[in-house]
Amino acid sequence: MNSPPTADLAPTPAARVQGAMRGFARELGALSAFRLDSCIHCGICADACHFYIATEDPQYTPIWKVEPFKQAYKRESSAFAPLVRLFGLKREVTAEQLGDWQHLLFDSCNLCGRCSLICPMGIDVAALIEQARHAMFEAGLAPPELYERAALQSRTGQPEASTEPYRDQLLAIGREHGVVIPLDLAEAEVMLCVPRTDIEHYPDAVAALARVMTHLGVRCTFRSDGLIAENYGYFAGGRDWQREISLRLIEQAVACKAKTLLVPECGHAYTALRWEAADLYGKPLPFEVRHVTEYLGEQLQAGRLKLKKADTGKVTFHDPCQLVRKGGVTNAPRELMQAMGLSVSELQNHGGFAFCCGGGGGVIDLKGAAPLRYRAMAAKLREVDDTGAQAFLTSCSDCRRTFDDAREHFRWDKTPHSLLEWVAAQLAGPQKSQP
Amino acid sequence: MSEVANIGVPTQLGAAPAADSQGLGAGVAAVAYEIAHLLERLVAHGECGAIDLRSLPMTIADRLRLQEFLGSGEVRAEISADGPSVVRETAIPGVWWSEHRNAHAELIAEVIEVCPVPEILVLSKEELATGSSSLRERIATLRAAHES
Amino acid sequence: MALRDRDMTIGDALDRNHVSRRAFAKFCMAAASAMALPPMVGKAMAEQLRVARRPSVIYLSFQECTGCLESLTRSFTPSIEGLIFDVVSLDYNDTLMAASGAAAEEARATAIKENYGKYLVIVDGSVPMGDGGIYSCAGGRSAVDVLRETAKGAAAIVCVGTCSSFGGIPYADPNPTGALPVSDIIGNRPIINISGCPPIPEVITGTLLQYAARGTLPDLDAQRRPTAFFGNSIHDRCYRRPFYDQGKFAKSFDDEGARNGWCLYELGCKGPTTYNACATVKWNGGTSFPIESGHGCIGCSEPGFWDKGSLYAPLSAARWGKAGEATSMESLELVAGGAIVGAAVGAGAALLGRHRQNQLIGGNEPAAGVARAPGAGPEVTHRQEK
Amino acid sequence: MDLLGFARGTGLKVALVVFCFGVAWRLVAVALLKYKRNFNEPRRSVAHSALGGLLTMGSRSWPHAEFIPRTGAGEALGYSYHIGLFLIVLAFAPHIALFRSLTGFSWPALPSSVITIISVLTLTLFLAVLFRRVTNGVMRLLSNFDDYFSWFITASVIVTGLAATAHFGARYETLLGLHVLSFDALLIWFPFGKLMHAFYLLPSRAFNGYLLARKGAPS
Repeated sequence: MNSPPTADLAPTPAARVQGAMRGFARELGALSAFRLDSCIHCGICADACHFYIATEDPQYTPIWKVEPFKQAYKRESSAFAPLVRLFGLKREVTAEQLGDWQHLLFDSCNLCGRCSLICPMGIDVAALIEQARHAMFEAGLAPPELYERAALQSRTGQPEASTEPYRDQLLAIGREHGVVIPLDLAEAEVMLCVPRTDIEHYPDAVAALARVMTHLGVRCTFRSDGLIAENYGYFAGGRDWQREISLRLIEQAVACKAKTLLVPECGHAYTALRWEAADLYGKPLPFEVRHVTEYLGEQLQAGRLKLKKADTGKVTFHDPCQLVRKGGVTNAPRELMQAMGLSVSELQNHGGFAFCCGGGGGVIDLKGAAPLRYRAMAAKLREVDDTGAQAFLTSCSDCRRTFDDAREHFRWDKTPHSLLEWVAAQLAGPQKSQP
Repeated sequence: MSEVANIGVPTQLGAAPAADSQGLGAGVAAVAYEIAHLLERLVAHGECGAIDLRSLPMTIADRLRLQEFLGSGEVRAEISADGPSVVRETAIPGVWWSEHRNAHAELIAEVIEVCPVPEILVLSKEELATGSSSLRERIATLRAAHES
Repeated sequence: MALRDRDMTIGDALDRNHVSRRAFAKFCMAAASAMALPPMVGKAMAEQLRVARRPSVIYLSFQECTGCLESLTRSFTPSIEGLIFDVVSLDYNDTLMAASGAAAEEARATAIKENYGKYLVIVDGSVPMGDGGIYSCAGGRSAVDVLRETAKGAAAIVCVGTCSSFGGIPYADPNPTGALPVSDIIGNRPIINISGCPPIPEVITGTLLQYAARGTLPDLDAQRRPTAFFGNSIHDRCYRRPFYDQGKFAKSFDDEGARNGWCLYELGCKGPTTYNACATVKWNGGTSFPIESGHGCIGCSEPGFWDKGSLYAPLSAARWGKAGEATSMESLELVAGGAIVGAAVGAGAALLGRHRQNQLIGGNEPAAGVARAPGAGPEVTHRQEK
Repeated sequence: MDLLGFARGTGLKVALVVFCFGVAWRLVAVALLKYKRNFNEPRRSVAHSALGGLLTMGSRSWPHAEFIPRTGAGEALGYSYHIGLFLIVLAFAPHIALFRSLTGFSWPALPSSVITIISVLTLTLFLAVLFRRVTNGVMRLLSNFDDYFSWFITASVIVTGLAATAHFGARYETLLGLHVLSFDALLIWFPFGKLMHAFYLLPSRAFNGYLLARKGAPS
């Protein structure tokens, strides 16, 4: 964590509520109104949520997490809002209530979207929670871990200050691993970016990306001014910051005339860029956004990616929520594993129904949320154990970090591996040199 | 309303589901049970009872089946009072089947009576007294005619 | 015989007319059967009647069609002759009596005077109250006038027919004569309503017979009708009820269902809401009743039956506007109107909602700039999970 | 005017108008709120996405296999009383007669005795869902006046309907009057409470299904 906030003026309760209502109002549209109106209070969404399943605590019911905003909707913009206000049928949201809900909206939600698949009314609960986070941000109630990083990232491009800039660290990884790191090329077909998680924790994954791109012989480049894939604005709920952070990447991709912006193994970065960036940009992006897994799957289908068989026996795969359930990339990782000759033993809940690792939505960065997170992820670890697989793969570095953290906490004997790294290790044939 | 009238006898006409042809229909069986009940009461407490067949919405087939079921006994009384009436004993002692018709021979009452003798056959003291005096009158008239 | 009519018991009258005990017992048994009463009641009635006095009856006809009297005269058991000669002393009925004019009115006055407090008044027809009651006058006197005068000394009033009981057809909307049922005019005498348009003859005679036997009013329902005859709905006692339960309905008067004798509910039968003895006592000496003849009950023994919508609309159908108008057009217009106004209000609500939304977003972001002000970092106190 | 006459005359008229008025109000008020354009690149074509939306309308009626162990019983309970309600409303001859009088359309009915059995079962399920709502922690937390009142008003229609068929407690016309009156009340309450979910269900599923299919995600 960087310098502590120089806060001498905590916002007044009234300002908090006003901020929350502003954030709520900015997000509210017919679609979210429809969702808020549709809820029949059946409570079924609780049964999709790993936080509820682990604790059986009703407050973790997904739709309950947006209760203050349901209340605000009924009061402010619903069909009968004037009557609701006139007769006081719904109370005004209070700062205290918002404070109570911080735990529910941040600590106990990974924005994993499993609840959106169970709702019999077809409500996208996760989308509502994401909107609620925006309002919480405006109320000054984003958790400091996320808020600080988002603030810094929007200002400097780096979510955390580092002694050595990430650009230099990236080049150093290239040198150490003996791979070419294309940086700041004026023009490229594909623009690359990197999760800072990989720079700090998983440099092998960075090298693997470079290696695979070299293998494919695609002209690609990193850009110093749009290097980091993560978007803490997205986690914290700061819509403007999320936009600024996305814009860095968009501008760089536009500058190097990239046809593709390749999102590395980072789930939420994929959601932020693939599904949300264009809306914040205000027009369609002049390039396509692909997750590296998705991209490699396409290359495999096109016959450009050739892979050797690996001699590992049974593996299992953790589907990152943002990639699969919310992103629609379900087949690509399986095709890649198949191409490597891996026999995949699926988790009990897999594909679109996989449980979240527990770290998504920025929760991995929240210190106070850790005890709850550990409880919520225990079931996931059991599922991995139950497969009896020898290796455990995933394609999101945040998921990886969460599992690594669990390895220490639970003294768990499994190590999460990067699918990208495995692909890089199984590249067949001579590597084409980059033009 | 009458207790009898409240017996839930399903009424059937035309295409209504037919009763089991071998046994008694549900409606007929209910009447049979009711008769048995009245007969037991007669034995135990000496109370007479009766069932108004016209209040039971039975089909003609039901009625015939009931008639067949009860059979016929030794007594058959014909009464001629403001139209013909017939009182028949059934094969069950104490169970009588009475039909009453008006002067136009239209059926006006059809009753199953559960009693030692149907009341309509029994005479009251007043009637016996009237009979006695009317006989005396007739004798007197006869004698007067003889004497004259 | 030396006895004057009004001092005679019914037994005396029977003896005078040479009616044997057996014949009378048969008569009572048949009457009980016709009234769907238990046979034992008939036996008890025969005994009670023999010692009872013949009540004097004054029969008043007002705004009516004489259908009720026509019905009454077709009573099979007890026959009207048997009733008039043996059981009651019919002292006044302007249709049946031989006397006319002043002599007839004199008979009424005499009956009132001689039996004051003990005679029975039968009223047939509603009483027009509009314009001073001029719509029904006899001998220069209005119906309401005669009713009030006659009711004063009555032991009870028996309203025969739906008109005198509930107002009937004259009472139907728009009720041009201001017709009222007797019960709305006479408040201080016991009233028995024998409704029906017309009532079942055996129900009229049976009620009179019972009154004669016991000398007291029978048990009455909330509409003051004898529960012995009006205790069950037509539907409850209908021989077609099994078809209702099986969901077999005639859909038109000439379809297969109608030919098979299925339930007439969908053809507008009012049996379920109509209380009368048609299904048990039946008509024409127990021959049949409307449903048995293939036509649904029209509910004629219920108050306001004429104003309850089409006789052929099912009971559960919606009823729009006035009697007989079951137009779906009107409902369509209303519903469409409601929807259009609703949509307009909804559009207004949406505009208001948007306005509210814009207000909340506000132009004063810097003032409320909780998030953007670098100094105002979020105040965070993590609640530890239990 | 008597109770039944009012209930199926003026009462029903007012109720239907309020119903249409309220439903239109509520739907239009939501539909005319702001919209955002989706600028992101869809994974699937509009036609494919629309198909996804259509399919989701139906498929959400059956929980995904992954969810059945936890929700199967609850959802079975919920859907079965809905099926019961549908059968009662749509397959009972007097109800069909009502529809015919309003719309001119009619269809074959189920035997009344079968409807009675279904009604009793539905009422039992209805009591079970209420029991569940007050005993299940999640449902109790989520529930508000709307939930209980909507339950009450729907239950009262079933109870009065059953009482009317069974002639239980009062005279038929009174019971039928109460039955129709409670239905009138239900119609009036309908647009203002959660009963509106009947109108939201399919569009809501379709929107979600469309958006998920557009992303190529499971729905």
